[in-house]
Amino acid sequence: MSAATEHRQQDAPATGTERMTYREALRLALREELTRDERVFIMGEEVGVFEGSYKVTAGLMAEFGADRVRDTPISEEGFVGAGVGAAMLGERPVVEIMTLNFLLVAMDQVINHAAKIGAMFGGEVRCPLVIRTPNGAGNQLTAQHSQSFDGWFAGTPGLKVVTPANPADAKGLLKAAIRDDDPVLVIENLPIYKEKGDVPLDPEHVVPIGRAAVAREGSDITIVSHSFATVRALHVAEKLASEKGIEAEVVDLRSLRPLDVETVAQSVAKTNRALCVEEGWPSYGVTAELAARISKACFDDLDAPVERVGMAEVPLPYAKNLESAAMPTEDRIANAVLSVLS
Amino acid sequence: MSAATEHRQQDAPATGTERMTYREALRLALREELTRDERVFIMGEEVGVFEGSYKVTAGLMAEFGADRVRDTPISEEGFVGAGVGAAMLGERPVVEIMTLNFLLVAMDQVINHAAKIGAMFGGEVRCPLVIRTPNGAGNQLTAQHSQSFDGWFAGTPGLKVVTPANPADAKGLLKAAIRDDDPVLVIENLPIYKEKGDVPLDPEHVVPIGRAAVAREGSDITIVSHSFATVRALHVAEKLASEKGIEAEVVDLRSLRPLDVETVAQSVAKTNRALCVEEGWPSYGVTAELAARISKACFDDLDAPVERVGMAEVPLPYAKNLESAAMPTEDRIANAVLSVLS
Amino acid sequence: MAIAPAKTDLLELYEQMLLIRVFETEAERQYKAARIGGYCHLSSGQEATCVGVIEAMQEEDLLVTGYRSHGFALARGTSPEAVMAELFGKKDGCAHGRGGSMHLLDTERGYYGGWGIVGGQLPLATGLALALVRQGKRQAVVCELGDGAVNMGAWHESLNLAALWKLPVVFLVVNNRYGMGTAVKRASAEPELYKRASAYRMHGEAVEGDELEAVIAATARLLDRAREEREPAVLEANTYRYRGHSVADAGLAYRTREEIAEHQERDPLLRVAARLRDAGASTDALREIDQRVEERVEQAVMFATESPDPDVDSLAWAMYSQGSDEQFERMRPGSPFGEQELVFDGGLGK
Amino acid sequence: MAIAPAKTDLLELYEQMLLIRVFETEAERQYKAARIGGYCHLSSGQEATCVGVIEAMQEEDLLVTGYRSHGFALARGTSPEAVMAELFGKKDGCAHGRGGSMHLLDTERGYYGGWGIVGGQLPLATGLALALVRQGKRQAVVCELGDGAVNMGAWHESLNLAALWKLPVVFLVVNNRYGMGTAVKRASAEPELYKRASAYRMHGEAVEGDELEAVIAATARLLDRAREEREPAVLEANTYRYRGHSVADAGLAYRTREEIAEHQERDPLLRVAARLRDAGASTDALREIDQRVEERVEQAVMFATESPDPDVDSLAWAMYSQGSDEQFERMRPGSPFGEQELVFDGGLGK
Ligand SMILES: Cc1ncc(C[n+]2csc(CCOP(=O)(O)OP(=O)(O)O)c2C)c(N)n1
Ligand SMILES: Cc1ncc(C[n+]2csc(CCOP(=O)(O)OP(=O)(O)O)c2C)c(N)n1
Ligand SMILES: [Mg+2]
Ligand SMILES: [Mg+2]
Repeated sequence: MSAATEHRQQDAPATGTERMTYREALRLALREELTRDERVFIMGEEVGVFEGSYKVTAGLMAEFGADRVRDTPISEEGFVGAGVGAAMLGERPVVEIMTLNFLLVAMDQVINHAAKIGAMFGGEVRCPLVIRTPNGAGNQLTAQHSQSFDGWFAGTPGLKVVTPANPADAKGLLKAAIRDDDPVLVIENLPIYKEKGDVPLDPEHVVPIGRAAVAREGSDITIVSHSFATVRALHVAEKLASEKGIEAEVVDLRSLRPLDVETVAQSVAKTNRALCVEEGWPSYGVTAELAARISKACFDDLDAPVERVGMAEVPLPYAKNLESAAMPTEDRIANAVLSVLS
Repeated sequence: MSAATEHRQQDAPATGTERMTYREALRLALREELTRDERVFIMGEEVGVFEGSYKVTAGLMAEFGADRVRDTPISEEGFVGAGVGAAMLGERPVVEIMTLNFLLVAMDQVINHAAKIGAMFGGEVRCPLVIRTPNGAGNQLTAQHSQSFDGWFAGTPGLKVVTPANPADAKGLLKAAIRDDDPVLVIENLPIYKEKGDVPLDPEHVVPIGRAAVAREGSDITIVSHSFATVRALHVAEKLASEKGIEAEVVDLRSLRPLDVETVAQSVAKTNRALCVEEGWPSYGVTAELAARISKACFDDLDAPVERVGMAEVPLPYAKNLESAAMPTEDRIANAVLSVLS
Repeated sequence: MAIAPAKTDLLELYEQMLLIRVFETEAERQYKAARIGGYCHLSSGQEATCVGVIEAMQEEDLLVTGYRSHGFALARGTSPEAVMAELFGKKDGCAHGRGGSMHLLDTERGYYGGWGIVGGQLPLATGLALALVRQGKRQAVVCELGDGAVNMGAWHESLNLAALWKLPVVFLVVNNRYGMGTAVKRASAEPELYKRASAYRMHGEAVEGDELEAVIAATARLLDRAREEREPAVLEANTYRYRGHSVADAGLAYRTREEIAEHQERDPLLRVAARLRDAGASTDALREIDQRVEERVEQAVMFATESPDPDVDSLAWAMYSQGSDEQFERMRPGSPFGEQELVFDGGLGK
Repeated sequence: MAIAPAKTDLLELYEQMLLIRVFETEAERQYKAARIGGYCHLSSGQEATCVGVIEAMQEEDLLVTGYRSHGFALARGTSPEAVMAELFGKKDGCAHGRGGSMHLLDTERGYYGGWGIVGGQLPLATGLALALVRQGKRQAVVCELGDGAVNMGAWHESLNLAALWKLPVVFLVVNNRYGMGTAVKRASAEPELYKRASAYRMHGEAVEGDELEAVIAATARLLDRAREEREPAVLEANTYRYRGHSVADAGLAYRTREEIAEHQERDPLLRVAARLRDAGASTDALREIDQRVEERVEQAVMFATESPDPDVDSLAWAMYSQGSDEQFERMRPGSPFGEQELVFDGGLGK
């Protein structure tokens, strides 16, 4: 713990909760961690003067200065790698990538460098790096800007991947990621940035990595999801309850690596049916791993095959009607629930 | 079809088969296609003067010249993208990436450019690009050089992915890829390069994309695999047959996108048990999709949960004993078969 | 192609520049009326560069750009109808509603697309040039990119390949002073961007991007070299972006109103209009152009409004080539819920 | 650190160079005896660059290299035992047998690793330098790369960042004439590689990499600038690789025996030995060094042979930090066959 930390501990911690957006919750987590630990610094395109393309870092450069909130050129491979290197010397870089789509140009630094360091060097060096970036689609951003590669990172040993679906988890998981000694990818989500929720003000509020949450209790079916798919799932569950008396349990994964299969399996053992939902393409996606795990762990409990819903397997088209048809809409999810129950 | 093609058709096609290595079969396919169609050209690091890091292209520069067998600087993003652009103008580039690990630096060109072209531009342009590259591990190449990201590409709409597991398929699938009008990733495999088999000499021998093969018939269990895992699976099947009288059916996927689930499901419907094997990490990997599909399509047929075997989920260590322990060895596969059968 | 355009040419070029200005203003209005979605990047202020570069290109030359592409498409002759319909996401759009603002194209006019990943179009452009050489064609490629894109690795790899292989491509760096909110000097250690060409023994030069004639002359010269001597080059066109980075950005967090006003005083359209008057063009003639342009843009909006939406069951249209349906036939069993209806049954390679 | 080493220093430096030469010869022998696996890249012929650069570094300076790293590790003072044991994949290797030839490291001596992806180490080195600046340290980073690596996008992005942010890093381009089988002029449009630094307004220079004193002087000067003025730089050391790209490559498909012989006549070791004799070093003194070096390498082999293999149940050792076991606790159910035994039960963050 740095001097800054020691110091901070003495202040009386704020308590209670406050209603704020997901975006504000992320900002609060960043501000708290920047204050707590001087090793923490932010780096990315437009995080400073522009105040963040999605305004998550708004005000932070003014508060912490251009060294700790560092604008970069458009050079993802370069500055993600710079984050890896800085982390190797004990800094706590929090690198922002404008959207997950752009991480493709920095893939090698994430997969073949950050993820390898701990094991490949026999524990002689660590890489406490955080990369924050939103996935998601739905605003007609078209094929190159509407992707969710969550599973690729979740399938990479050496990385940890968290995917907050609400403001409280956004704060708690981002703080957990920053305090973690390993490289953690924090996958945020474009549509959720504006969603509101109650967020604990305690600067020590941290959500443990590797723990899913039962976001809604139910007895008829388990909907397993993460990120924005959880928001959709919760709406669907409420709708089905009021309209059809179907009680769906919604398990929000929160972490993709480690994956909390235990919580998922416990739920399915109770409901005997499962639907997995994701924003990305299901084939070879996150729901593939979920369906595989559930089908094995709950082999004797399942009354019906595990279903999956995700983005239609096409490069997302621009036209609104095509985009809507391709998305894992609440209607498609609801229909999937009904088909699993029938 | 180009003039060259027209011309070629008139020659009497060679017939029969010849025993040759996987490497030679790939070279034969390249030579035939270079001869058949002048739009075909090869591009990559060390493919010419050096004759290929794994000697697949040996002799081709001497035969076809430096324009059609083009050495490149170490600039994967640049020359993969150059392949994409050339393909957009109707050329038939066959780009070699030394190993799949290095495709990480060109990820954006493959996933966010090549794969998007057809759909994003409403069919106004196509991208008949082939990328050839080996996956695999086992020669102590260590964490950065021993990976199989097959599923990432197979999960990308707009791409096609084939994974030949023997010399005949190596020739037939590479030729199919070169003749295909879409971007195709041909995933070869380091350990198989030296494997021998009978290869049809007919220059029109093409293996259709999207068709799995029953590599060995059996009644007790279905082992589903691709690439080198199929070689392992076949050895295990023979061993189990002779030692334990267990008859395993081995389904070699050959294509990952499109995935021939039909052939897999038919086999499992017969054997009622399935084991999926891959060289890569199973979590969020190819076997996840397989287990998910099989568990759904064969829900009523399965007598036991679908099992999966892959590389231990660690960045592959250098030490031989650690590496061996991490690999999906024949012993681990055999044990998995027994556990599924018990 | 005229190095120093005669008055008649100049009138035409003025009309093209005005078309872009008026079209972009209308696009912004339509975006705010929610008839256009996604990201929408306007070329307002950069008209002289768009029109000058295209004027210097020959009919067979090829064009690749980033996502700020309306101006180039219009200058290249793609109809305002086809462009506006694309922005509206309609069937008659130049990409049939699949691409939107960032992904315009017009292969008949050699325009191989607007691309959305910063720097991603450079390797492609290099490949187009390579194909031209392999096909023995005497054509060249213009590859547009922004000042922010010169810091991507793709720039380095592409310029090295183009120089090493002597490919006929001109890398047009549209330096509008900012990459989103980042001023050039905050992003590039060498802020005189054209000088970076020397790292590849490639010719590089800068041109006043708001001076139509200068842009035409420089581009024509470099394209000739590319065609005749297969010498690639970097041309940096210094201009200015009037509006925000995209319609969503007010564009004032990182620059002052004064700075914008200053540039507007040196507006590329005013400059050409002035020269036309000096050359004796009547106020009526210019007013006539104004009217004609207004009408064309109105027509474009009407056309786009009436053009039908793409049919939903063509969701997977052209993702794969003809005949791929058969290859995908056996992927159905156990497919995720809805995928079958949405992708397979809708057809893949139609 | 001596700019012009005194005779005694020179004797030591000679011994280091000889150690590398003898070690590499032995490594090749051991590889062919199958005691070393994977890729094994030798530094034979490049000893003056390895030793000279390290001699110029201060104790607190940091080092990052590519995969051709034996020479740098040995010069930096990592024991031949720890290096050979790593090549053997043994527990006492500098990376505990996890990394092998390409991934040596020695953080106590500021060596942050040999890396296997061409160009991949450049962004990391930039980040190390950034951390030094943030921590207010007066240290610099040496980042080694090959002539082939200068064509990767990572080179461009890293140099731009280093120059833009004034980071204390010296990019050492070891130009041994070939990237595998590709001669520099076949890969780089600007074959005088150091000149590429100018694209970032960064200082660049070349040095005769087989001249020990020249290497020391140039490196020391550039490192001082980096430390004192936070000025990054490119130093191109022109040398020659005697052996194939890796032990698996005969190294003759792309160059002639004559070319190799020619360089061996100007062998860096012979040059230093000659200067030592001129300075009055006796043949005995040199022979003594020969013997001592031979013995050290023999000892290294013995040590490596006797060092135990890593224990198999530590397969997942250090993949994740302490305490991660708890985070992964709930990943077990339905885990693929064998993963539980192999990863979870073996422990993750031990
Ligand atoms: C690889 C990548 N990183 C980030 C982005 C997000 N982005 C879109 S445009 C842009 C700024 C580009 O500026 P410039 O190159 O100057 O072009 P201009 O917008 O000024 O025309 C950024 C950062 C992207 N599209 N691709
Ligand atoms: C991105 C990437 N592409 C390809 C390779 C395979 N490869 C390993 S070393 C090498 C040649 C590098 O040559 P150079 O940079 O000159 O270093 P040298 O081997 O001469 O020391 C290549 C192509 C790699 N490791 N990484
Ligand atoms: Mg700009
Ligand atoms: Mg070299």
